[in-house]
Amino acid sequence: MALSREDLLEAYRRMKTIREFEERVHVEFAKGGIPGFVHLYAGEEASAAGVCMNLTDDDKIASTHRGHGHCIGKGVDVHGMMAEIYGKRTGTCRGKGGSMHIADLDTGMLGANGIVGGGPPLVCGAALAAKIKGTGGVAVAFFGDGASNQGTTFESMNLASVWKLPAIFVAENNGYAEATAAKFSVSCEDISTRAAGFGMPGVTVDGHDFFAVYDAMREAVERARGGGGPTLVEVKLDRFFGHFEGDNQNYRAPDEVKHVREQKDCIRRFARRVTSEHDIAEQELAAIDDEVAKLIDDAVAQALAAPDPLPADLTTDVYIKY
Amino acid sequence: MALSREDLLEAYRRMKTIREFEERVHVEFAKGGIPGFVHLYAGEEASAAGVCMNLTDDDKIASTHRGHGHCIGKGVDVHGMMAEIYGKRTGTCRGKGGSMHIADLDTGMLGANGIVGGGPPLVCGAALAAKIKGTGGVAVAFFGDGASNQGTTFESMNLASVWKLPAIFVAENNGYAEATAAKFSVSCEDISTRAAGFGMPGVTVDGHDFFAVYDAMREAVERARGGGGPTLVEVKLDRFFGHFEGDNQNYRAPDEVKHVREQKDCIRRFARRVTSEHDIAEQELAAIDDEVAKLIDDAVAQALAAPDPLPADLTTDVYIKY
Amino acid sequence: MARKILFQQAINEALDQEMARDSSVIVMGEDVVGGTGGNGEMDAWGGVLGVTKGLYGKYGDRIMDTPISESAFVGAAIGAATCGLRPVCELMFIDFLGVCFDQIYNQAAKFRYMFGGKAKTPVVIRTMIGAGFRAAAQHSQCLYPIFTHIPGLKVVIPSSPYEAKGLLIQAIRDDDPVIFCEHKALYAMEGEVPDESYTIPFGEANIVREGSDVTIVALARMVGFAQKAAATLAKEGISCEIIDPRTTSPLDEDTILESVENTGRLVIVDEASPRCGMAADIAAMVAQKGFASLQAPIAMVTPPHTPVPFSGVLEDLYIPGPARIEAAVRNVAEYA
Amino acid sequence: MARKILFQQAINEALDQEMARDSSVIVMGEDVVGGTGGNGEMDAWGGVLGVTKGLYGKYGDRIMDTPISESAFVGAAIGAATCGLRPVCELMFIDFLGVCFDQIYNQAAKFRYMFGGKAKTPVVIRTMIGAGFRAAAQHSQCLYPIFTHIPGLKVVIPSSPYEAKGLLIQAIRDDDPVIFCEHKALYAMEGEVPDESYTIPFGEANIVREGSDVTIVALARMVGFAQKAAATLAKEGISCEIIDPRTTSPLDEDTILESVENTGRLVIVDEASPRCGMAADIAAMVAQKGFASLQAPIAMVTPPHTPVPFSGVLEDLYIPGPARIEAAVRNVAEYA
Ligand SMILES: Cc1ncc(C[n+]2csc(CCOP(=O)(O)OP(=O)(O)O)c2C)c(N)n1
Ligand SMILES: Cc1ncc(C[n+]2csc(CCOP(=O)(O)OP(=O)(O)O)c2C)c(N)n1
Ligand SMILES: [Mg+2]
Ligand SMILES: [Mg+2]
Repeated sequence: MALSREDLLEAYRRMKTIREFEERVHVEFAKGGIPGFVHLYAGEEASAAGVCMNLTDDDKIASTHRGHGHCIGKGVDVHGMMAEIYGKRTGTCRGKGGSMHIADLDTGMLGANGIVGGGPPLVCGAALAAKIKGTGGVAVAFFGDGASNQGTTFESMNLASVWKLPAIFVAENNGYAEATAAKFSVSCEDISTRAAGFGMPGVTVDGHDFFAVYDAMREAVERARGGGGPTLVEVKLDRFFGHFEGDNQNYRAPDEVKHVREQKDCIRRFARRVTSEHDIAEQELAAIDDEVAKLIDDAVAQALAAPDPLPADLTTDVYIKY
Repeated sequence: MALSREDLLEAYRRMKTIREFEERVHVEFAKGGIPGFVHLYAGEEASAAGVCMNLTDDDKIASTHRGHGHCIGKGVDVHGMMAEIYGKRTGTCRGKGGSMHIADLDTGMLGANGIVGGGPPLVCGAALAAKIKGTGGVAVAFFGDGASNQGTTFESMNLASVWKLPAIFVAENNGYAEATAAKFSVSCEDISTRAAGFGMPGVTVDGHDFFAVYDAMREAVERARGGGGPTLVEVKLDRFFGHFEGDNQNYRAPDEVKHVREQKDCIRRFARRVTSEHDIAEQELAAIDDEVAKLIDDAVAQALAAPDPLPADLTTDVYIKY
Repeated sequence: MARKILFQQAINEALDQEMARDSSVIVMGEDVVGGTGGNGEMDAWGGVLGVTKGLYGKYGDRIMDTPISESAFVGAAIGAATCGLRPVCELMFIDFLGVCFDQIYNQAAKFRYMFGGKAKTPVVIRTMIGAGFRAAAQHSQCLYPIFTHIPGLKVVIPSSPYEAKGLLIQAIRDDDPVIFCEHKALYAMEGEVPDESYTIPFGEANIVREGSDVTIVALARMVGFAQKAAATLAKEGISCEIIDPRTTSPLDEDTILESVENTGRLVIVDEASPRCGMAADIAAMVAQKGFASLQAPIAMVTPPHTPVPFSGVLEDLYIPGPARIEAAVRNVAEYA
Repeated sequence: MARKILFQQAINEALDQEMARDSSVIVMGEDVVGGTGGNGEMDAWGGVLGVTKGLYGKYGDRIMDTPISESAFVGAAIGAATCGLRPVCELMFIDFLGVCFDQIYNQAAKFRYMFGGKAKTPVVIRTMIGAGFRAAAQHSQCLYPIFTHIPGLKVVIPSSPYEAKGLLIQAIRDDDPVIFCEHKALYAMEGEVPDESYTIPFGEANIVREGSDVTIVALARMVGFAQKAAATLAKEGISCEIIDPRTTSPLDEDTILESVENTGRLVIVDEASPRCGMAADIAAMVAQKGFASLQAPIAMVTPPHTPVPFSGVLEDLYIPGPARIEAAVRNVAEYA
């Protein structure tokens, strides 16, 4: 199942949309317009895209506090997301969730999560539902290197394995959990080593390389859909921004981010490869760049203009019936 | 550090004391004299003894719901234990804890635990205290195959590894968690496989063989005392009784317990070996048998005669000062 | 047709009928089947006290044993609920909520609100509560005040076989997350239960006994104790009205307030710990909304602020019993 | 000598002075140092909001970063406490209690009781509470009613820099497990704090303002809001007495009851969720023990029974503010 030209352009569009979205949120946050805690995904786009290009709307993902990229990768509407981040009534969650809680069940995005390790158990459930209903769907848990040490994550890998669930565990290892290095907090070299303890295949891939992520995921998704049970895919990558907006990143080497941006930009690497190897013209990518820039401009403009929630919204949506 | 004659006799005494204690509790429970949930350790004695013969009073252990053997292995007074199991005021915990909560901080026994996976985090703390205070002490977490799937256990192994704690994780794999087989619930063949994911050595030993347990533990304890960090020791063994008293064990093969008792009795195996290879006479063991039988008789008699807690005890010991 | 069955049979029957009716209902938990992976029988236990026994034979893979990984499997039940199933998940003892609580209160309870009304999480968590089994501090707690505290959860506490069945069927059909608390000392209680399927709506208290002098509000096992006390007090000429809220979230405030309007006196009996507990919650509600009716201090009959002790003599003192209820009622009845 | 410092500096100073005084005091938590294992600076964060900054330079390995494994490291703090240390463990946000709660309520809280009085567990769990940061449903909760519910725990909630320091030093020296709740919106509050070490005993409420018409009980950030409301109400001729319990377990019942004896009217302001919450707990206590003094219904000013919303306009409505307090006080003051 090689990627078609359309697929490649779509992958580029998703990555670029994530990048633009995040760079813009960074700017807008600095201006003071965006409330709350915001964690940006820029730099890690090849993971979200490489994973989600293997999924359909029937497949589910559960995300993390750093969820914008997963949302966009899975197809959540960018206008709704931006409005949500601004806390507006037109947001994906009508302004009640914010950056850390964007969810869109229609596109199979089960939610960002403010709790580190909150997603993997839910993914076991989504995978179980697919299995019991026989939909052929899979469910993917994104989690970080920090979350890889959370008990919920371990338990979920074991449960997925003993129940032979169509679940995939994607460990996005960006080297840090907040200001703490994975080198310290993860007691093994590669997180994928842990797969053996759960009787599932484990693989580590270069997260700066869309194709590496895509291929590893394709194998994992095929295994899952075929009834072969779960896989652990570790994606090694880097974040371009701080842990959250406002982080001065003094726990990183002084030139670390600069180096990462210059040397390890997954989008530039993707562009180089598809323009040289895949018969895609630079202008095609440039055209997408323009479209994406306009999309994000428009999303911000609409979000700014959108209405706040109504006072009555405070007490709705707690229960379906009470 | 080969075991001396005295050590071997002491190991025998501990194992035999556990066995007699448990066989007797089984009988007394059936008579209706013992309240609550009681989980017997008979059959697993080589583990408690093999582990604890490597420990001093300064070392700590945390135990499980199936804790009598660990208590006796670590040197907790048998009279206090029996009285506690009967809920008497002379019990180790003055009748307030019962079988599932026997603790004796003086002998380094941090407590049985009614929560599966409750002990490993506490053991990290005990090991940390030893490390910070520089006592040279180690701390041991006993836990079952069922508990090996609890998030707290995984997290603790990771924490012990990253903090390089003098902690040892002893997975007592008796093949069942209640009525559920480890073959189903543990997603890898040997629990010790999981050690690699936590950057620590892992080993599986035959828990019917005291010497195998003892040797593996000796190595682990030496490593821990020497600053080499934690080890995972899996001990494969069998329980002679049901999960708890009252369990009809229909989830086991019909002749399973009979077979285990006949073929895999760690005490008989130990006796055979020390009498044939270690210059210990059968009479010496028989003498211990007699002493132990008297000890247990006496413990039961004293427990039965002991007073109940006083009504005022209900509200004491909640706080040191409130 | 109603016949007498045990509380635990009523639970089993509710599960059975709902699984038969709706293929999206599944059951999971530790040893809810029993025997998985082993060399002996399947359905070996049917739950640690046999409550789910027999369902495996009828529904096969729709009832599943789990590893001891409460966060993972409770979370899985919740995740499956958001994806179209109606899982009934057993948390063996409520005392174990501490190893999976996040999935319940930060995830299931908040999805709908955080997601702007878009999520639906029809999960039921069945769990055992209560003292009386000499099961000591970690297997005897009530803890439902903790769930009642959390917006987004519903909390159900049946006091009889009839209620157990009707409330459980309602819980399974309900579209919100429900914590269903079964008092282990009630499993052997016998009572009339219709064999057909029926539901009892949430938020509607049951007036267990009508009376005019003192209102007693009681839950779960305490309802029976309150009835005993009321029978004794009736002989002394004190007429008690007993109200069983049946669900603590939602709480039927009106029935309690109306009763207090008539009696002017309120005793709340609850087995949960007193601080920020259920008795306090109801007392506060009445002190706010029913103050004008009150002719005496509100009395709370609860255990002391201590863990549950092991020893039988202590545990019996710990649990609020009929004698303490009677004393409290006499006190408020005499107050002038 | 007293000087003005921030609430968060008061916390830092308490830790610093106790670590200097007693080598068994250690600190642990996620990024309480920051930078461990990395290529940049150590003490990079000193806690997610900088509260523990600088301690690493002074105490080195006695302050430790942890993996994101709350059960393991909170449990480790508890285990270390039973083995002779006095750990101060940071649970970053109280909202995260769900991933480590078992270690706190089934282990730390119950050891002493279950073990017949033989265990001593001098652990402090510092944790951030409260809304106001647009941090949404999983980073804005109060949840201290849950800890208050549990026998064996002490729960401390400072409302000013002075109290933060004195109560934290007391917490560290205290031999029982203590949950120490820091409202994140108070970190930037400035106040007079002695530079020397001092303790504030648990279970002694602070009378923040004396008054004769209405008693207001408030905690944490609500104390300041109550003061604002009281100032406004004073101009209208309503004299409010404001009581800050400072610790919810133990609770200084006497000071509250005495005040209500004088005023006859009680308003409780609390930011925690209302059901089985702290306001209910205090209301119930007074309805039991201070009924004879009450001349009006007890009023509770709390958030609604909903999760904490993200949007600023909603969150501002969610949090009980001075206007709602004033309205509640006027209501009970006018009641006849
Ligand atoms: C249970 C829990 N503990 C701690 C936190 C605070 N926290 C938020 S993000 C984070 C770091 C997560 O690191 P990682 O999993 O590597 O993801 P990354 O931020 O690198 O994407 C921490 C500690 C939390 N939200 N939930
Ligand atoms: C957190 C928690 N979940 C479930 C239980 C109920 N339970 C008690 S013992 C047990 C089985 C434990 O199995 P294992 O760890 O293998 O120990 P074993 O009984 O075989 O010694 C279970 C499920 C519990 N006590 N605590
Ligand atoms: Mg990371
Ligand atoms: Mg076992």
